[in-house]
Amino acid sequence: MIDQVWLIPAFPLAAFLITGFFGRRWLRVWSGWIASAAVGASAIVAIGVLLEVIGGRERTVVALYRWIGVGDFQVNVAALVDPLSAVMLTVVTVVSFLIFVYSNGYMAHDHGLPRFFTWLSLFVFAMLILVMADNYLLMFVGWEGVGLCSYLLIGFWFERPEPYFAAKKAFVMNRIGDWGYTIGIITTFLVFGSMNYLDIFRRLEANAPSQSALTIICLALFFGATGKSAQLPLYSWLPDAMEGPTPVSALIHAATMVTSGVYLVARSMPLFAAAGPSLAVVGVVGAITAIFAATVALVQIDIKRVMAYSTVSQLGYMFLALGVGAPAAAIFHLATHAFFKALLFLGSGSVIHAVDGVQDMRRMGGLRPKMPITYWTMVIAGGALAALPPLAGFWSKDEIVGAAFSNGYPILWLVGLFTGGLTAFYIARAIWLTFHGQPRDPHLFEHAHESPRVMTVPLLALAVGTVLAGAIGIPPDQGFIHSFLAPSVETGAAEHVPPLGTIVFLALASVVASVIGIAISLSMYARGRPDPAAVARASGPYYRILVNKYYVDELYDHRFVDVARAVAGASWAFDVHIIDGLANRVGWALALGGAGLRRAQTGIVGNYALTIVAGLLLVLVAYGGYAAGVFGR
Amino acid sequence: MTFDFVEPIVFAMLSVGVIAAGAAVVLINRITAAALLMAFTFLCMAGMFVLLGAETIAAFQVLIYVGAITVLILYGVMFTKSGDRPYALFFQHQTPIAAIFVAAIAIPVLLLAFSFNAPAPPPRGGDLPGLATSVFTDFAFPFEIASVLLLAAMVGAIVLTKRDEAEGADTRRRERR
Amino acid sequence: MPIGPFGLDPVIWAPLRLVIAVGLALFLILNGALLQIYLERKIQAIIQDRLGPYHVGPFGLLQTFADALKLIAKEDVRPSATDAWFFVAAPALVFCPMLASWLVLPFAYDITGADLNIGLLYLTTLGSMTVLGIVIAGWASNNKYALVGGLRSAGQLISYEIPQILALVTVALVVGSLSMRTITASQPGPLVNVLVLPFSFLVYFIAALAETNRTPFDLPEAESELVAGWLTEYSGMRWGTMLALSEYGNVTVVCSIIVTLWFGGWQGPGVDALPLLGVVWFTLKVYAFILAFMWIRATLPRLRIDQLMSFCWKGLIPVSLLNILVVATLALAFPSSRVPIAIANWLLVVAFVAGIPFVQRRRLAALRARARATAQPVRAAS
Amino acid sequence: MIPLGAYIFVSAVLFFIGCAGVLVRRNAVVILMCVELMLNAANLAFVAFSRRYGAIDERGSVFVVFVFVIAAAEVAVGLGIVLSAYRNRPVVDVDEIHAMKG
Repeated sequence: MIDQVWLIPAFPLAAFLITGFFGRRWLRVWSGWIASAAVGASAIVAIGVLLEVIGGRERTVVALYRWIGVGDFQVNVAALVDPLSAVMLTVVTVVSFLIFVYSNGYMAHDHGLPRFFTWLSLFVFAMLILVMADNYLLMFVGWEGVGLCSYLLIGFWFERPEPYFAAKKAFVMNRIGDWGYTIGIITTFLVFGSMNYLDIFRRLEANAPSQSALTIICLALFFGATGKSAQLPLYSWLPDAMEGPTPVSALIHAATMVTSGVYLVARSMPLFAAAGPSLAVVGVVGAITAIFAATVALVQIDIKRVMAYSTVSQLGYMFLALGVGAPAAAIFHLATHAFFKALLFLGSGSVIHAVDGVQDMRRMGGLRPKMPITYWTMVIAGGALAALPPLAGFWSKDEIVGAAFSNGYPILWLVGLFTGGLTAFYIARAIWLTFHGQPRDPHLFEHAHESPRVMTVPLLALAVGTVLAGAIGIPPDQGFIHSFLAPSVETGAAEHVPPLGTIVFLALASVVASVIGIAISLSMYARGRPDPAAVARASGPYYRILVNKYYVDELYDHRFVDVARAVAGASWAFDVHIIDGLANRVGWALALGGAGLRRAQTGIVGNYALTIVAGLLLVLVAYGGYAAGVFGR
Repeated sequence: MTFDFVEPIVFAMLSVGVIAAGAAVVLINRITAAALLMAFTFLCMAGMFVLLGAETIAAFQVLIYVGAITVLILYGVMFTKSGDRPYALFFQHQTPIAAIFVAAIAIPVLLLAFSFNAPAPPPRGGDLPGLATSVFTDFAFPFEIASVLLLAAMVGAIVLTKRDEAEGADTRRRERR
Repeated sequence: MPIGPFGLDPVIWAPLRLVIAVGLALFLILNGALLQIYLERKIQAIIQDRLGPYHVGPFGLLQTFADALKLIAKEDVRPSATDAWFFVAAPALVFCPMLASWLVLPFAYDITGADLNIGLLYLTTLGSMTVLGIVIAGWASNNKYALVGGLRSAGQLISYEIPQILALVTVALVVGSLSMRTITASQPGPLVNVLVLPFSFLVYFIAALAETNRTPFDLPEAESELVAGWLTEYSGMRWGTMLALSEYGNVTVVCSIIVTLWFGGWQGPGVDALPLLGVVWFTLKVYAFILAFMWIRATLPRLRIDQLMSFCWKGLIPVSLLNILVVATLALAFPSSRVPIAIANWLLVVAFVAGIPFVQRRRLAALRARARATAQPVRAAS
Repeated sequence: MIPLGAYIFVSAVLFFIGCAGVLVRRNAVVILMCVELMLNAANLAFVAFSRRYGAIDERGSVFVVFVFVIAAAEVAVGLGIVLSAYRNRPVVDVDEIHAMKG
């Protein structure tokens, strides 16, 4: 199956072409099913590939053709199939397939359905290219492709201004990150003379370049990763991206695209490991982002924004894991998170679908009897997010927090623990506000209904995944996923496994943190002790800061955007007066010269012929001079 | 008995033919005669190719230059009227300069021409297989380009010489409807 | 001592071969013209239910001799306004290439002037040179009918050269050689090339009719409707050389090419035992085609000049290009390609023959539509 | 065996005859003819070098084939231009056709 690995992106590409060319006119609703079938086929192939990799073919490079061959600059279009990419391929295709199926129900009444599936298929294709690439340049193709599709899909409802601005913001933020990525791969090529991962790692072992060069590479690549994975300081596009259709949020902004930064760092792990301080930077940035986003999520009232900040926070966890030297844990969390966060998003989508597009949690409430499947699946996913055992999220997140402790980062461990409590608080709050209590908007409540089966079946499938996905990581630090991923993300320094007592203590600590978070949340919102409004009033300025998301957007507006405007204005003036002026002068001089030279154009063919012969004479004289050695040899 | 003396004699006759007929093309005033003499130059040139052992090229030379280009030029001669204008406009003023230029190039080149020497080639069959192999392997791409060039020239020649009458008649018919 | 063909020493045989071939060629040209003119008259007479020449000699056999004598005895008239040099040179320009073509025709086993390895190319080349003489003749006559006739004729010859060469290319593709001897040898016994490439033969045959100015393509010398084209001002032996010798010589050359390329050349029963029998077989086959040419002349009406040109450019050239494409593709695709090529070529013949009525019907419909379009306004005006 | 230099000499002479013709003659058709002479001179040089130096294949002669193509295209287009210019104004003398004046 591995040799046919190119089939995996080929199916979505075919779906993209078919729905793109024939969707609007002929296929209409069918384009959704065609795209779903294509991604389903990809998922089957991907599972086959994964099984074969498990079966022992650890690392295979499947070269398709040479893309660029200029001197030393050789780039192939080739797939690197190893445990890391096999896991990613499987997660991406399986989750995508479920979300595609779900979208058929969610988007059923949207007239842009063929366009939606066209972009969605293209997105899956680009994501698979990103994952499969065996070099940084091809990965960049997928990297840019997912960015483009993200832009197109956030702005899917471009008739309204908010999605349009959100799309623009996402694109610009991503471009800023891509700038870092570009610098990273150019420096990589300059330092290592190759863009191929395996070549780079081999040369890294053979003769390591200077520490500073490596640090520059790693920080630049990590800057790119922060753009794509919504870490500080480039996180602010992700919450706004919730303007897109909910399946898009689930697929792109929770399960797949945002994890590509994590994937990039995991893929480059040997580089980061060799570049000392950069790994610490990754960990610290991840931890700060995690707690930062979790605090903002505490007070959001839009259900999708809660999920968005939760995603940012969870991605922070993944970077934290990478930073403390537990890449396997990061990928493990990436996989489980893909399932439960997709489930949370799809569940909120189902709720939004039921209440006519309202996203404000204050207007919901009491929906539990009306939508039992959605409710129970969301409770499972919320439990996973809050890291309650035995759900998947528990195993993966606990391992990250534990790794921070046992690898010698106690402060990061405390941060992780505290964030875990916050996470439990806000997810319990969100589920309570949505499903319990009295219906706060009777009109909406009347109309609410359970979603059609095409939407609930994917929810159930994801719920099963959420429950079971943790199994691949049991027991902690020695589970299947760890030994499986080890050859891909081996950092050299063997992770030391803490004694059992420590493990149990760490797990207990994080469970206790989660339970405390849930308990506080429920007591506040179910019992009103203390009353949430009173708490908000009491905390005064802190609450306002949180509601306004730390004023980050305003800061960006005032500091960066204004500066950019000023620079642009200056450039414009420079362009008009200096550049254009110069061009005009040159043109004027040329016109003057042309007026003089026009006399040479007699229009008589014979004169022209004579000129040619004179030129021949000139060449002959020059050649004679050269032959005689006048000009030197 | 050897026939070695035949080749120089044939070569001498052919070169005299080439040079004399070529000069006559330039000097003679009757254009039809010039065209015919040009054909004669080409024929003598084909003879030289045969002497060099390049029969295929010689055949192409006759086929294309005598069979096609000369006929085409004769068509051109017959469709245009060459006026016997005794006076020249300013064009003729360049003749002395042209003579000086051409002489300045020609004399060194002609003096150098005899300096070329090459070993006698090994005897071998005609040039057909070698030519065909080269054209269809190493030079396949230029060959395709040349075919495109010919097509473009054909279309261009037709467009250039096509009268507008057919078009006019067409529009007239349409107007009548 | 090496033994050549017929048990002769090669040193003797080489010049002897040339002498035999040239002798045969001259004999066939000179007598061939006389014989063909006689045959032409007799056959047309038979088809048109007349008697034809019968006064001079038995069955009028000596009629052409008498005509030739008359031509030779005629005064050499050259109109005063003609271009003296060109007027004289033109018949030679037409005659010489024709004569030179005979050099490569294989009359029998090893009886050929020279076995060039570019034989087919050589024949094509010489065929194209005839045009020059015709244009010059038209120009030199200083007569507008002659000039227009010459230009038309040149246009016809140049146009029909293309399908002719394209048909030859397919044979070269199948045989893999341009040498006349190799082509003959590639058709052992009854397995002649026409079984493999019937469509190429058809195209070549039609183009050859035009190339030799035979009906239905005999516009250049359509005496009955036009003035005699580029021949208008010619008379006496000049005309005799141009028309009688060159034209009939060309017909013989073209028929020889057909015979060599598609009908096994000199091969026939008993040739192995007696090589010189090849000359007889060759001549018989060639005359069979000459008779076919005459038969066509007596049967078909003449085309108009625009029909003639559009038939070539819109009919023959596209189909012969298609033919080349098919043959070349099959030759590449199959290691032993004769059978698939034969099947494809026969299919092309069937399609071509069956397609003609459809094309004609569409043309007629278009003509009628045009007639209606021009007729309507008249009716409306009245 | 004719020395290579002799062929090159003939080729050069013909080339400069053609060159002079292009510069001196006025009739556009004659100028085309002279260009053909120059091309033919180049052909002779190509073939001579190819036959005398080429050990394996006919690389020089291949260029002659391309020159044939160029020559044919050039004559066709050149005559087309001459004829269309002639149709506008019945002159073929290139010194009277100077509408291209700058």
